[in-house]
Amino acid sequence: MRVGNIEDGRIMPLDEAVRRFVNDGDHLALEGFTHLIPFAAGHEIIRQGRKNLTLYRMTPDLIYDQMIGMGCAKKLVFSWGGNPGVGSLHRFRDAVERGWPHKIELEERSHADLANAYVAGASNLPFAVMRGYVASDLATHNPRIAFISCPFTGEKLAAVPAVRPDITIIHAQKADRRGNVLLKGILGVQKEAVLAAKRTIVTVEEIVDELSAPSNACILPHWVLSAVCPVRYGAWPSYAEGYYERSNRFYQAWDPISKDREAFTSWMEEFVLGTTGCDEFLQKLPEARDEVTA
Amino acid sequence: MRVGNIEDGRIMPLDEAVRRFVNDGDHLALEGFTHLIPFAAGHEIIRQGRKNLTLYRMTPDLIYDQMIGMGCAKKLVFSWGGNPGVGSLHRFRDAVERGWPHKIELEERSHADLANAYVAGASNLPFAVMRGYVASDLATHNPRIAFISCPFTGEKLAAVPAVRPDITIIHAQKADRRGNVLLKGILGVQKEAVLAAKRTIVTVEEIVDELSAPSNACILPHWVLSAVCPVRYGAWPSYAEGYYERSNRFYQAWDPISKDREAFTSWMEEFVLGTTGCDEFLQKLPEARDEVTA
Amino acid sequence: MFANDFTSSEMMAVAASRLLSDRAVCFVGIGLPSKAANLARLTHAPDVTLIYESGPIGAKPDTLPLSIGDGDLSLTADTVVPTHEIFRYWLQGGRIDVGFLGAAQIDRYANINTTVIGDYESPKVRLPGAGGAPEIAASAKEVLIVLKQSRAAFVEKLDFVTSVGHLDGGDARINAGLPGAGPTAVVTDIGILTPDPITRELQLSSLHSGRTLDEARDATEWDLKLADSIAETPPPTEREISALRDLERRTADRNR
Amino acid sequence: MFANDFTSSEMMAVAASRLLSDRAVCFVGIGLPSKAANLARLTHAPDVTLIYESGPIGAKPDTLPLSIGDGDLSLTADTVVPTHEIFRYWLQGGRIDVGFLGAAQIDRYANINTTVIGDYESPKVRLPGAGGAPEIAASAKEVLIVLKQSRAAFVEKLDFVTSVGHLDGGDARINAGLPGAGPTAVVTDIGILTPDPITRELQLSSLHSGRTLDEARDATEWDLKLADSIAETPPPTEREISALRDLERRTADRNR
Repeated sequence: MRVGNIEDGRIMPLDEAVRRFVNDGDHLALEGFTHLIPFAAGHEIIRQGRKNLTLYRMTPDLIYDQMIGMGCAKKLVFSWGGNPGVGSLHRFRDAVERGWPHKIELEERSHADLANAYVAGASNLPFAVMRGYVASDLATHNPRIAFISCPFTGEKLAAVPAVRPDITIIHAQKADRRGNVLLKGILGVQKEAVLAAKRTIVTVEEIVDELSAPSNACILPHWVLSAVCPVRYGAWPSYAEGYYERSNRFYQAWDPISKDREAFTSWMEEFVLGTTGCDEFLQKLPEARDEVTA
Repeated sequence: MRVGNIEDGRIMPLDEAVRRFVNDGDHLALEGFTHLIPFAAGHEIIRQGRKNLTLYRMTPDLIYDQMIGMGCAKKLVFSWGGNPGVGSLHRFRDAVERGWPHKIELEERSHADLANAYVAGASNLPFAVMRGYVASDLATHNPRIAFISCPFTGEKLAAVPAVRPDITIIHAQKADRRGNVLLKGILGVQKEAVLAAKRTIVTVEEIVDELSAPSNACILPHWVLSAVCPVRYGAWPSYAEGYYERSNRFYQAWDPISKDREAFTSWMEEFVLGTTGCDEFLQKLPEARDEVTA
Repeated sequence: MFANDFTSSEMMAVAASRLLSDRAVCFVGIGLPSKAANLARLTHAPDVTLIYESGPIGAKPDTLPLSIGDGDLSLTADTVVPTHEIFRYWLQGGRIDVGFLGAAQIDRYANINTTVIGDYESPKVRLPGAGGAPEIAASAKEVLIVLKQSRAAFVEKLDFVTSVGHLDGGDARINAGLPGAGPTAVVTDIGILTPDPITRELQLSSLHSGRTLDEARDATEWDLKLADSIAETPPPTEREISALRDLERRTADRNR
Repeated sequence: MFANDFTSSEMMAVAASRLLSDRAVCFVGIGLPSKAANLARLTHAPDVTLIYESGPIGAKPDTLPLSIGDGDLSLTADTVVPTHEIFRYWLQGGRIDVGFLGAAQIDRYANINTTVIGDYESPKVRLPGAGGAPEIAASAKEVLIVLKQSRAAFVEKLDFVTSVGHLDGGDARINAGLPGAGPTAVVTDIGILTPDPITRELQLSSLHSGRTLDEARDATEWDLKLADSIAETPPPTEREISALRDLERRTADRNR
């Protein structure tokens, strides 16, 4: 399983990386805007039973629905929590509306806020300045939104706290043998989420000899990463541009599975807890098997 | 000379663009960090005799030395003014030290400050927040550097005013027939300088049918630009990655030319005022002719 | 030539698409706004620039994206920038002509709620939340809203103000210092509502072909005001309806 | 094996290069720092990451760049990011191990001046200015400075403090809240100066082979302190001197 630069030790299996770098109680960001969502890493965190996590994500997707439903989350910092184009995240709603499996705290912000907050985190600033939140109830329900005045013009602007996770996990297309990572397509806030964090894990579709990237491509140098883990199809049912498409079919299938507590629990037991890793998960789950072998 | 989408009218000759979009008294940024410096545009501004300009540039290069020496500048906002690897900008020094051809005001900032200030300008914010200027004499000589406190942590941080030029001019590799522009290689702060400005001119090496750019390349959509002007070798003696190299030889040759007021004036009269545009300039100047016909 | 046969959902999408002018730069919300914006691009507005918050600028998807970051958006875009840049340079930067939004609840001043039904701390229904809407509603030069009209959606008082329209009307929006002009139209399956030029209260200004004033009033919790003259929305043309149905067919084929 | 024949400039470049450890992430100033940093990369530190303020990360130029943004930097880099990102995410972000700077003037606490000689408003000599140095000096985890030693450069009092070293010594730098540890060595053509661990005043801690204490004192306007024991800087090795001369030859050929 070990590939690449052994001496450097940055390239390692995902289960080892989660064991070493994700702790109970961590502030954890799994980022990826529709594209490159690190599902395999989220599943491994569920398998290893991490608890009391403060989860950050602009768009809590199915992976956070699964983590919340499995009781990993103490708190959620987010801006839009739905199943895109399908409807609700039922486990998220069940936790918020009925406290199942337990209550979770919410820190709710807007996309612009969280995007700016990751930029501030990556820039080692304690806050970001933005135009926003004027007359919105969000500012009255979130005390961590402040307003400041421009020292030159006197204009009033919103100030929001930086996001600085203990650990950020993302998925990317590929890494070279030293662990330099290339992302392309929809980049979301992943680069900033990585640079804002104390520790980082990147799962990649493959390890290659040369990244052969255009000069202004989005590259994360190996020396800012804690671990690089080869996980083929590690974003499925999200997608990796150039590798496979989004499984819109699975996103739709998730709706009935997640609506019911028992259906959800038995699905998680069978396909996540009952498998040892991404490969086995993909082979066992019928929807995945059809798509990844295509 | 007119090429591309006539109906849209964004693609036009450089002399027309300068006539229409650069006014006496404008706040003007010519950006390009060593790479893609818009020399041809600067020369056209000199030919058309623009005066009282407030010039912005992180690294006033030979082109600002020439514009200052020709009396175009009222004020210079900058962070590093030298002939890179060679020595002084003699016309800049003569203006500052001896007021020739007239005195110019200086607003001096650091690279980090101006880079942040362009980002703030592009983001429609009146100021940027940064860690900087602690105990530096720059802050005592520039009253437009302020300090503010983080509303969450109380930390003291520098605040600097955004840069919002009336007009930004840059050079780029290519545009398509609609006027969408591609830059690659060292990008400097050009994208931000364009987005921070009220009006923008981009000179390009060539107009092509298709940009064929990688998905995360630096592209400026036509609808944020006032004019796109095809000017082959428009950055010479700076360089355009993929087209021609920097003329280090000319940067070195500039030192003796610019050291002497008369040598400078007669050079400018012969090669800039005495030519109608970039093509003729390159054909007339021996150093250029050798390189651009190679 | 008008189509003879169309549903009220189709009428809503077509009516909304017509409000988007060619060459506009449009920040597109997912769902109905994305359907209407792409229909506009495929009919009368081929030069519209569609921007999605995930990063694509100038997206020209062949099918309707299920999510805001589908691969078809990225692969057809003029360029794809990081999400933070979309919000910082393009939206906050003042470069968006039209913000195209949906909503769960709307009030008479076109303020919208996408956060909760019921109390925020113990909600009856937890909705997805703000997403990009608060800053789109604040900063786009104008805002178009599209949603089905019903008493549950067109409410007297919002449970939560997620994104602001005209606040409590009149000059309130200008006085609050919001950069953009706010909502200029709300398109529903029954008609089109536009703000009164002075009070900024929404009034019914167009009824879709075959719909009635009573239907509009019944589907509105507040006392719906009427414009001085109420137009009839022209039915979908053959071209519009076939472009819409082709788009939906391609989308269904892709998701099969 | 040591070289028999070398100039004091070569000794300075070699001595400076040795201070850069392999795998360090180094923010490189143009001129002498760039020469020393690339020499390190070509000798004992092949895995050093060189970052230039114009945008290249992991540059591996074959010749010495004349400017901070030469094409050879871009074409050999692992990636090229916008200039503002260099300053925001990489320098201010706390990811730079070593800032490698030159200077026009330096004082006993390694504060540096690159702005003016004489009065700021009517200077005797207008120097290029700050560039990236103030934030490099503030934020890099440590700072190396390289410049020729002379009474004009090693001054009692700076005409202008462009970039801070240890301010007025002791805990002044920590008390001011500067993120990095500040200058840890100043390499000249005569020797190496390092700050006293308590007072932070620069003291001569190594003399280059063949140079004398008197030369060092004569080239310093202030009363130069000496370390308890002063080492002799080992002369350049054959490998170092040939790597340096090859680099300079390639550079001269390119500029011909």
